[in-house]
Amino acid sequence: MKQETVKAQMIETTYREAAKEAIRDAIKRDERVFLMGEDVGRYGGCYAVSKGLLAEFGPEKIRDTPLSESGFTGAGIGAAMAGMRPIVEVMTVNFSLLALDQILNTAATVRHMSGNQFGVPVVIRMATGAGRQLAAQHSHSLEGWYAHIPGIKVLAPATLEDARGMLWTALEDPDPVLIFENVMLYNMSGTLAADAGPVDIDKAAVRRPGHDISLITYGGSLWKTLEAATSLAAEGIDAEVIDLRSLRPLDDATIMASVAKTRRAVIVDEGWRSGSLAAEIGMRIVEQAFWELDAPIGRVCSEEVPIPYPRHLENASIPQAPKIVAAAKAVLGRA
Amino acid sequence: MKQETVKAQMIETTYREAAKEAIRDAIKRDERVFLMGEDVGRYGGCYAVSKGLLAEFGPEKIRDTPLSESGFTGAGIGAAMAGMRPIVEVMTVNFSLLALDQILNTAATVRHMSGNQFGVPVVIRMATGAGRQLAAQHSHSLEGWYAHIPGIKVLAPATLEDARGMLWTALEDPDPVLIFENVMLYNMSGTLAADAGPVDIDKAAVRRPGHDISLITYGGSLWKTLEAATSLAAEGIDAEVIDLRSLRPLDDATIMASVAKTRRAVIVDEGWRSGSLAAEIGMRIVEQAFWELDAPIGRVCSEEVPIPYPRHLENASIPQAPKIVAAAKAVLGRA
Amino acid sequence: MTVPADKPHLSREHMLALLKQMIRIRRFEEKCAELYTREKIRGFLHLYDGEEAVAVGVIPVLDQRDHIVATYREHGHALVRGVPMTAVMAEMYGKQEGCSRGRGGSMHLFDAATNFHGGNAIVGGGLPLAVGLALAEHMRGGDAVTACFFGEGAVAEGEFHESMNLAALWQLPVLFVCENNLYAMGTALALSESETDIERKAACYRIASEAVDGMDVVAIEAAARRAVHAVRESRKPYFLECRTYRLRAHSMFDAQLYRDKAEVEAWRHKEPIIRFQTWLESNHIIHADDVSRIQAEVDAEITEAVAFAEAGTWEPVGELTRFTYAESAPPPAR
Amino acid sequence: MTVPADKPHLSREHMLALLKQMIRIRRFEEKCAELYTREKIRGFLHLYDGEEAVAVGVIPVLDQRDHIVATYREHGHALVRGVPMTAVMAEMYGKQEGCSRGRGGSMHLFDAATNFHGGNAIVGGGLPLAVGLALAEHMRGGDAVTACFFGEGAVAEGEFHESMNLAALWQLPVLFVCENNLYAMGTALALSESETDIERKAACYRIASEAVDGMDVVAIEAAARRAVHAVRESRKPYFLECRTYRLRAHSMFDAQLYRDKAEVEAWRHKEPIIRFQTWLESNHIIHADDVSRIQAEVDAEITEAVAFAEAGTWEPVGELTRFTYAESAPPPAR
Ligand SMILES: Cc1ncc(C[n+]2csc(CCOP(=O)(O)OP(=O)(O)O)c2C)c(N)n1
Ligand SMILES: Cc1ncc(C[n+]2csc(CCOP(=O)(O)OP(=O)(O)O)c2C)c(N)n1
Ligand SMILES: [Mg+2]
Ligand SMILES: [Mg+2]
Repeated sequence: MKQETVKAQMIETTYREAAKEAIRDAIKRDERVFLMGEDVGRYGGCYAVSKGLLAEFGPEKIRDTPLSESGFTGAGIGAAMAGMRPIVEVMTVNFSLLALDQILNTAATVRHMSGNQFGVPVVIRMATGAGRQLAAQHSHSLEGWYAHIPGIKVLAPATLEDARGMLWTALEDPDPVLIFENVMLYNMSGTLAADAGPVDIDKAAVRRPGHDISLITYGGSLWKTLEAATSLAAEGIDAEVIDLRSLRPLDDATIMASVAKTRRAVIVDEGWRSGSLAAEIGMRIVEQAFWELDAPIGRVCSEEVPIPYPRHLENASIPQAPKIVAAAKAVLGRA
Repeated sequence: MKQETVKAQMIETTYREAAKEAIRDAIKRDERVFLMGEDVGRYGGCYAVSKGLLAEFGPEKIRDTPLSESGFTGAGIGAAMAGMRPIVEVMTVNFSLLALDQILNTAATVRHMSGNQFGVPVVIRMATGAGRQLAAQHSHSLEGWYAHIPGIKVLAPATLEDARGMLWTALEDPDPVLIFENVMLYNMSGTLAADAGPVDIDKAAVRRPGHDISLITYGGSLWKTLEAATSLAAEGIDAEVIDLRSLRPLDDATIMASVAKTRRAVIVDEGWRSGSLAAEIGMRIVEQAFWELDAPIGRVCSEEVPIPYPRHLENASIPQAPKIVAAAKAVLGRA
Repeated sequence: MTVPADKPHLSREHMLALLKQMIRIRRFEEKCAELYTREKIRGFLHLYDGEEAVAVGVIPVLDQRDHIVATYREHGHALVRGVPMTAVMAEMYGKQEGCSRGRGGSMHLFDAATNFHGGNAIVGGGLPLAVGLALAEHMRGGDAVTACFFGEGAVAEGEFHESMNLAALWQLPVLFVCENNLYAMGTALALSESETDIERKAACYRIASEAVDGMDVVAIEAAARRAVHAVRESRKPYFLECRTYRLRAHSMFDAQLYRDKAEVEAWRHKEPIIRFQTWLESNHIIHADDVSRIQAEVDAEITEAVAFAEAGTWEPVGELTRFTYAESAPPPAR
Repeated sequence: MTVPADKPHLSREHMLALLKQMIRIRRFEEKCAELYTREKIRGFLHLYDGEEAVAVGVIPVLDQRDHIVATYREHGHALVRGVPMTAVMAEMYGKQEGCSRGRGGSMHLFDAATNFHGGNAIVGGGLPLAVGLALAEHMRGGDAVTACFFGEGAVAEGEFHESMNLAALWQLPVLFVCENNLYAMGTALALSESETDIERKAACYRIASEAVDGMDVVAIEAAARRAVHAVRESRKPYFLECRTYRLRAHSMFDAQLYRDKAEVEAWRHKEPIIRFQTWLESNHIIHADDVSRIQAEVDAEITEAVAFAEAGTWEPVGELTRFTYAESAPPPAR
């Protein structure tokens, strides 16, 4: 067929632009959709994701909020319950703690405890992660922590396609979906199909196939892990890299299929080590694929410390390619 | 020596009374200690732990607070920073989400980010757990979640000795300590040495020695796990039961020593399964004792659902002795 | 009893209806207390004894399309709103015929059919939600009102402040109804607020307000009419403080150490049912047999509700995790 | 310029000191902005340009034993409080000779020696902390004051409400200093508060208050004297609103799309340093060479601070996790 030979037209863009395009597209598609959060309008978004949208859609659809994380997140939840499709932007996950009661005690519980009478189709976006030297109160990676909560879904777009495509699918979901955008990705540029659109949110993706070890990660750490995989390849180690994409629910099938093949795994996660998402994934592998493992599972997480300001200490706090390489080699007994 | 033959005089008491005695003792010992929280005074404490203390110590030392979890928890943190030794009572962990910003972004970070100039010797007590049919917004077990946070310590007294003894040690600690009291334990009665006092908080305890499998747990689940161990014994399975006591830091040495002996483990934890503390412990066993394992690790956690109200569904949501027995047998290949 | 001259609805029928609703709540809850001691009802049970005039005065003034957000002390609100007593009682039992499928219990009554958005057991937790329901209405250009009930204890929570500010700033149609019963569990108002005149809080956010005797159902109804009318016309929030009193314990676990018996007694003399009934009788609007007829009707309804709840069934354990998420999967991409 | 008659400290020396402190902050921050573009300073950098009169007017009025809680826009506060400029600059560099061991950076200046409790980067996060510091003072019967600085944006946060209420309810010696610069990042006050007269918030909690021209260092100092005196004597909170303006971007990442250049220009004419200096000169209190001497002194101090920071050392990576917990283990049981 002719169409198969036609390559989709590609455009140069950035993660930030892709995220913006997703918001624009959603507002145009569905009149119930609007964006609300601190400085999303006049300021243009603290990471400039929504820059220009106020001019395009006006202050009702691009709603600046006061500094009231609990209040406006709760308002987004209420508006969703009443049939709207709000995109609530909490500037960063660090400030979302102020809204956590609304997220956990209301958004996550309402459908079940009302016996399925009410649902909360809200999407809550937040920036996450370290790397910009913003120190101890601005560098948390708590997406794995959120993944502990039944009743919500948690997404972590790592690629331009996902930054562009996950939002609409999340908005179509009848339940609350949290989207975590790693701060280090906003400037990432690359090419994206001009007609890129919604993507599924229920499958992990194998970003690099390999045979010797499974490196399982998501979000900002994906790129460090791919870099590590390249280094490993230079040493003759063929790593498979899995991008989880959805942190809740986790796509166990893709993880187990990879581990069944490679028989070894390292999990890379920017959360603090103890109680990290990496622990959950490791435990699932033990539960579901113990007999297929040829070695202990490794993990590369953040050090257990409030992230410090200086570059060298911040770098040392969070996962980096060399640490991933070392962890992989340790698991392979080649340390 | 004569003293060795003198048995400590024992008294009949309850977990609630032991916790109260600990508070009374601490206030008497150290004039910097005071208790603050919602309804700790006139009402007598929502679980009656502080009943009678207002009459004994007056409203400055037993300070009723308005419904302002973030405000008064933050005030406790500030008072601790200024040299006091506040015991902040948050009625239950469910409401502590409102105070989480103060706990994570201030209490847990101040010492590190101030370069050790300021510390926060606050103790925050809260009730945790399900079992009283209080439904989806009052039944969380989030102590494992708190154990993810570097900069704080997390304790879970399961016995009368620990209810009596952990508080003073926590108050002596120069850093923030959270104490989680399982709601189902308050009425537990038993005997306690009349002169019972402070206990260490850095070691897990082997509550039942055994050879065939390690059952690792804490808090309210300890008693269900011991019950399971008794059932297992009837079937000829000799389980070792470990009471973690401290959830952060975890006493890896005691866990690994047990697993090295039994070569099998089941972890029991009332948190929701995904991202549970059980996952962390399982992962640590894999990291530190993989080659000593004879079988996959099992875990018994809460179902991933907001806890429902009816007794039968609440029971089905959280760990119970028969599930622990079944998990242990599964790990032993005797399912 | 205040009886404003301009009351259009002050017919005998209407007054009987008000009385009946209050008696309905009172007797329903008395039955619940009894069922609690018989362990048919478990968990927390918060009675509305003494405060019935608030729900009865406010809720019937609302329209079918309006929204309601309540607290854990919400049996009265649900009943007056029209959630069938059978479904409420079955919910108290935890039976799947209950208005929340039995999963919520006393603190989490929900009913989509009457826009009854729960039953929230986090103090102050319903306030942002109400702002959101009103925001949706505002954005759709509808004229529904969202009535949000909460206790004076909730006023100390940050969520109160954030919600009041948002509603006023964005001019959202929220009717804030503060049920000031002078205590938050064992904490007297003076131990909770530096400014104990709760109505004044509204002015801090430039929200129109009124305080009303919360023991006087007629006064409350009149105030509620003004309030609902103001919200519906202005599309702005309004704050109604109802000054009332909780005559019973906070919940079933409360020794009431924090207040004098004499104080409770004094308030019992002001309680809304006897007060209204006495006034109606002394004005010859109703007769003794009206009351006995109401009681008989109510008792029959309660008997039916208990029978319904008793006959109800337990949700199968296999359905435990159902509806943690919606069952219809989201449509595939594109 | 307001010069109240009853000013005991209005000596030439004192006025020179006020001027010098403002110039010190301004020039220090200008250097920081330059160092930021040279990537010597990283992360977020929030300048106080235009607002210097607030810290300079308030902080010297405090006693050595008093406590200070500040925000992420706190270089000025730290410098005026007496944290050595060398230590502040080294902190901006992230060097271990910095006042927070280099770990905090611009947003987290701490100094135990001067009771400077940080540098808090969570908007509103310092408010409950200040209440706690004051609670400790109250319980110990001391007479220290806790001064808590925050922006008008923080007023929308629940923590503001809870903290104001607690301080008033418990009568705690907190001086709340709201630096109302009309914007919270890009959000103008009118988009953030339904009641834009910030001083009025105090009355809602029965807290004594005053609003003052935040561009007039003398007026601020006079107001601060009244405020600190009131807190010290009454042991109750006090609310001081300083009406000021941020002349630069919110942080180094801010295109300032949300306000007109003309608005900024208009405010620049009111800025506190030139205003004070002009007034002092036109009243012949100071002379041109006083200013140049001050500038020379300040420049020398800055040069020294930069040299100190440049010469500073990086904390070894091996110490990364040090002081996550205290190093002295808690004493053994009993
Ligand atoms: C955030 C939160 N904190 C504490 C509680 C425990 N609690 C339940 S009801 C209540 C008192 C609330 O008082 P008020 O708001 O006046 O309502 P009332 O019970 O008097 O109707 C408290 C402290 C809770 N449910 N939620
Ligand atoms: C809880 C929280 N939400 C959001 C932010 C992001 N943020 C940093 S400063 C700021 C504006 C604060 O404005 P204001 O309180 O007026 O202080 P100003 O910056 O004007 O001095 C915002 C939104 C934050 N740091 N903390
Ligand atoms: Mg009340
Ligand atoms: Mg501001």
